[in-house]
Amino acid sequence: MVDTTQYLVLGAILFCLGVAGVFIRRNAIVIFMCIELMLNAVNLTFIAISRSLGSIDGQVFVFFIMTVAAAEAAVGLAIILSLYRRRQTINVDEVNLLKW
Amino acid sequence: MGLISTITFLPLIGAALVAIGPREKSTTLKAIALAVTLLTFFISIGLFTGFAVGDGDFQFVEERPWVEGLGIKYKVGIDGISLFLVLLSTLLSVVAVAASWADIQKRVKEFLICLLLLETGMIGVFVSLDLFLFYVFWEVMLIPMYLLIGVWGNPARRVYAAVKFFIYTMFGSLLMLVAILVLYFYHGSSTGTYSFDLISCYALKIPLSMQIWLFLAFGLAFAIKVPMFPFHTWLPDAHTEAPTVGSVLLAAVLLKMGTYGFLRFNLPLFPEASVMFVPLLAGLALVGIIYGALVAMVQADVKRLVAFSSVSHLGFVVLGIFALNVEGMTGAMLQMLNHGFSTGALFLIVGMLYERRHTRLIADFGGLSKVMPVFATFFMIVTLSSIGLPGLNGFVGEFLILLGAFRTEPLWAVFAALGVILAAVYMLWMFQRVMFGEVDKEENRTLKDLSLREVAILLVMAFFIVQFGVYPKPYIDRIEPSVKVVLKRVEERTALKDAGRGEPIKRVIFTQHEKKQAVQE
Amino acid sequence: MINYIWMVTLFPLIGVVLNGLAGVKFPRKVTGAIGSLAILGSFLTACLIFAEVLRLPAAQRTSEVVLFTWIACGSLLVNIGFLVDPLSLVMLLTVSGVSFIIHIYSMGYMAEDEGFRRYFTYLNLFVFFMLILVSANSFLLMFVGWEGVGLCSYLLIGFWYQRRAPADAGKKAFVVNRIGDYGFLLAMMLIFVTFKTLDFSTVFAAAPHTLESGGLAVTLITLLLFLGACGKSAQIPLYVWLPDAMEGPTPVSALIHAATMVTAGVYMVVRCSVLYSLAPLSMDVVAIIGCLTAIYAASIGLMQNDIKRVLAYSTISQLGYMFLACGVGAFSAGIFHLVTHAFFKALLFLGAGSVMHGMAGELDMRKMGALKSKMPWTYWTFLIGTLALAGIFPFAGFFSKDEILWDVLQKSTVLWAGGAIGAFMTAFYMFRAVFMTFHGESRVDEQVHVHESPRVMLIPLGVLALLSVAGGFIGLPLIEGGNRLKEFLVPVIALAGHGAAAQHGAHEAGFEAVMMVVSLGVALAGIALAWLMYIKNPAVPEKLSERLSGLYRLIYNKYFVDEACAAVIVEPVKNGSLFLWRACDNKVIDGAVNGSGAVMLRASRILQRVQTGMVQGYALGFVGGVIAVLYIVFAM
Amino acid sequence: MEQVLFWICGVVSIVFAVMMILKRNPVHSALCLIVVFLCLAVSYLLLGAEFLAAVQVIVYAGAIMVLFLFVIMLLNLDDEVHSPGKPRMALIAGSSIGSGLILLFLLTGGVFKALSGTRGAEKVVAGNTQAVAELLFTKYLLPFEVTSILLLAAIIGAIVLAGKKG
Repeated sequence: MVDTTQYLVLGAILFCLGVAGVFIRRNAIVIFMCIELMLNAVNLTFIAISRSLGSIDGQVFVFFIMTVAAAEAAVGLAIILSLYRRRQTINVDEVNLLKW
Repeated sequence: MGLISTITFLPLIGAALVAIGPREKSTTLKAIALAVTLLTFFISIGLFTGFAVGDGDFQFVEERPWVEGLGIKYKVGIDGISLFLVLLSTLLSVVAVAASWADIQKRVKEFLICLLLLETGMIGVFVSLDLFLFYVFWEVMLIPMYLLIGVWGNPARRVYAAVKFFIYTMFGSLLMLVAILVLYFYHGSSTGTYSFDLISCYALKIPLSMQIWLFLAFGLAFAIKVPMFPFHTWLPDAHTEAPTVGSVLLAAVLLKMGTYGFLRFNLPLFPEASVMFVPLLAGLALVGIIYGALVAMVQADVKRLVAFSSVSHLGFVVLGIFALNVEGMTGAMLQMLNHGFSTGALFLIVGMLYERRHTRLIADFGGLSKVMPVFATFFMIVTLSSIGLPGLNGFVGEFLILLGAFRTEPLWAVFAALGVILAAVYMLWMFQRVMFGEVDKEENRTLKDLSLREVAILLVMAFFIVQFGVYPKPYIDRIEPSVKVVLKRVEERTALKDAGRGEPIKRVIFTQHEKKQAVQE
Repeated sequence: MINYIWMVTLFPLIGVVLNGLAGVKFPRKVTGAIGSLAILGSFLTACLIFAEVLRLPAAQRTSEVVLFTWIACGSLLVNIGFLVDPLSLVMLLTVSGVSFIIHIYSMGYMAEDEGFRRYFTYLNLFVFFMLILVSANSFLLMFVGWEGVGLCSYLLIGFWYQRRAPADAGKKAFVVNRIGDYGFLLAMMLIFVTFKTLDFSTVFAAAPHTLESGGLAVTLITLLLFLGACGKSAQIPLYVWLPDAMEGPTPVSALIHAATMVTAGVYMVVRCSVLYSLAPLSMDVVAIIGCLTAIYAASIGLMQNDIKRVLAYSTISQLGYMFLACGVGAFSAGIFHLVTHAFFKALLFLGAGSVMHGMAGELDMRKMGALKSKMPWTYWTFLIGTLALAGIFPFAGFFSKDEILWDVLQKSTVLWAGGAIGAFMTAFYMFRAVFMTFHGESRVDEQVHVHESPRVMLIPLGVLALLSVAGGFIGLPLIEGGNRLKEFLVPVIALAGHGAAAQHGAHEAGFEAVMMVVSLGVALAGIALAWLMYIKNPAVPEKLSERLSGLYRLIYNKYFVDEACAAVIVEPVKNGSLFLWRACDNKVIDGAVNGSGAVMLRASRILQRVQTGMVQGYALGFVGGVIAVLYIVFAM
Repeated sequence: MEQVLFWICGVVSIVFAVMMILKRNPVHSALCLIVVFLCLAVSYLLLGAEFLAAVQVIVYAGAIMVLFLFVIMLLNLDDEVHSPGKPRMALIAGSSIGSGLILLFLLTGGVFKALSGTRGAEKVVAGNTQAVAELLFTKYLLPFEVTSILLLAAIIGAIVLAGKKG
């Protein structure tokens, strides 16, 4: 029987990789993917703990997280699309209009 | 709806009327504004006639609960001190509307609304007997003045001046708000009921340490408004950049709120602290007198010169107040009114010059008294009144102040009287450079003399200037009882001896038998 | 009739109102008439009151007429009222009489001046204030007249305001007067603190037992009052404005700077004789300053070439004599000299005016000469005036000046010597002026068509000449009852009785007669010297001036007083206030205010740098925040 | 058996996650991410959440990643050139990740300590989907409805943002 800590560690590692990806990569879409990765890492921890607690609530939460992730992905990609259409680039560094 | 409430809120209704009125027909708007201010003035004369002369306490008091929960009441009333200030505000509002007839072209509607709001604010400050209500009106009065300077001022540095004026006053009044709240909570804790009512606050026994801080907080707000020496730099800017009407009202009424505040709040509420701070404030007043006069001497801009002269005149008023005797304080009250008329008239005159020549630099003028003789006579009368020539209004107030100051501390009077000489120097020097000498500049040759409207305005001011100088008795009889009430309240709890004579606090001078008395005390 | 005293002051006021407001359309004649009639009205009323007072016995001659309360505040009660007593009556008569004559004169003198209406309004206003000053019943009301008179002298000196010099002179006069009034103001406050009132009657009645004689209070009061008097009557420290005041029209100089306004200081000192006699120190100060001024002003007068400047300095010198008299306690002698001086000095000024009128505005004596034949009437009246001023026997000047010198001799021979030197110099420079203008060869350049003045100007000269001659007889020395003026003034001056040096013993009379001859001799010597230098051989003055060129230049430039006072007072005050404004107001206070604004700005600019625009930078912030929170929550 | 499967999925998902970050070409990153999602789906199965595993595969791997690929293709992005000027950022990122990892390890330890006492019996619940559905439509009915509105909003938002600009 695989105990929960291992799953938690796996989730943590994935989450940190997601965070690293967000910082390192320039491309907006890849950053977006890393965020999806982070979300999944969280799902993993949710399910691991829900199993260890023996209640289904965790899984329902994961379900909701997935819907949110889907919505977020849709809107995010739409934003990236319009960003590209306006600025012809999705390199995060060049999108710094809010700079002082 | 008592007499005072009608006077206070009539201009507000007037402002609403003007707001509804047609935007393009500016003359109808001005007519409405003039009608409203005239009506307010005539009603306020009712105050004067109905005033019981000998009684020093508050009259025409109206009290209605406003916010029971917090103990805030809508309480208004006047006594000898605020009676004439209310009359001054109503009268000068009429003069202001009349003077701005030709002067203001753009956004006339908003201008008139600001003016009427300002009038409500002014009267409200003088009549409110509830600390919270007082603070509300104090802030209400600030905004229209800011707009007057900021929008209709002359385009050069009006925004700077308006912002400076606003921040200066706001800074002071915030401290005052804190002090009001401290007073409120102390009132609550010591008497059980939480209330902002001024009269009940008078009865409070505040420990000296707290009194000092409260006195300083209130004092700072009023010192900025007066303006006293270190806090006066906003005045020249505000005056030079404000439109004529703006600086008339600013000089004639708004400056008096500071000195009125000292008389209404600082002295009665914190007597021990007041007595303690007398040397400091008298010192600042003296510095203000001499400094104001000296700096006025070297100004190249007429309005700035008059502004600094106001600093000097109001230094006299503060000196009068803090002489802490009947003559000094009555003289201070009179001088407030005199200053209102003489400096108000001076600004009107400078405004008329500005309307014709669009410049305020003394160097641009010269030999005007040949070109505009009627203007010259009015300008001469007003200059002499602001110098304090006996027979005109400046002298009575100034002499009483000097007398009061001399009784308390002879040295004060010696320095303050220097201000009288300096006043003559800078006013006459300015008068000579503007009016005398030959007409060397081409534009000065074709200036047209005063129009009928302008003559009417200046006639009103000149009438009061002369009337105050020749027969000030009706004013003194109404002011003195209230001043005595304030003085008695200060005397009860401080080392000062009997109220009437207001003997000098420290030492008695000169006469043998009075020396013997000093030894006994 | 006494309680119509306020009519005396009301007439000029009516004149002012009529001429000033309604007079715009009146022709010149009417304006002049209104002005003169107003003064005539007050003069006649004064005479009626004078006659009525004369009938009263000596004791009840002082009475007070109160109109209404002016200021009633705290323990200060001042009401508008008039004091009718011998002293104020003498002054009323002199002021209204002389000013009436001068009004007539100026109808001719100012005939073609375009400011005619304005001139008469100001003149009437001046007489109004002067009459208030003279007949006031309290110090404060006198102060009203005091400053009012200062105002009118400012207006009249600067009458021709187009030109820069009169405007400056007017301003200078007003400011210097204001400095004097500063002293008066402080004295009033001191009096009020001591006596709780400002009314003359109560103050003078209470003075002897309230103030200890010679004490600090009374000395200070009297010295401050004297400072006020110096300001008004142009004594040593504050005389600088009078010579410049000659910029005004000549009748103005005659009225204000000879007859009336400048004497206000003497009147005030005499009115407060009670206080002064309580303060011996102040009396000495008054005497010394009077004597010094007499000599100093006479010395400057020696070298002046402008006829009006000569008369101006002689006025200062004569005022010095009056103060000298008051200083030694001979108040009535001071008043007597004041009255006679009013007559002959007004005469001299009007004479100079008619010379100017005839010479088309020429004032410099070096461009005159031998006008005797062309302007006989002016010459003879001018000569009478000069004789009176120099103090030659039958004329008024002799009696009044001699009485002063005699009373001074009682007190101290040093002061008498000063007075005598002054008299010598007066005689010298007055006759120098007469010889240079009327005698010798004519230095008048051709195109100036010299003509005698019109009759309307000559009649006043005649009347004044008559007064200069007859004026002396109201104060005849030696003969019993001769000095009617002194008896008349006794009730007012008697209050200060024990101070005055009036012990006329029998054997004294002979000594006094000798002294009269001595002073006459001094005056004649002065005339002889002047005749020697300017008629016999005119070359002498040039030779003299080369040899003593240093002294000559010093005196000629009026001891450089004007330049000195400009450098010592005016410049430092101007630079000081410039510095005050620039450094203190702009830099310090405004600097602090704007500085706080700037600090706010700089602080916000630093914070701005956080907005880098890098999205990932913000993300980094988030993560950092999360880590910190987690750390705190769990690890702590 | 379960242990082995877990280790395989864990290693594969970490390797592919790292490859996703380091890959230049966004398409390759997307593919790596899909592999990671599949491994996760397997782990969900291991944890007994069959329904979620299925949903994971369908929603994430199927829909979202396809959407990503679609957008990448649409914008035909070239490889991301290693931007020269950003060594500083990489440095900060590296250090922060390091510290982040350490911290997280601490936290998971801490969290687990709090939870360790509650190891309930790991009963394999038959009919996982029924249980999830039953819970979903009773206790969590309101969040369920809210998410439907959320999705609606997302759809409209996407259309508006990415719609044909006029």
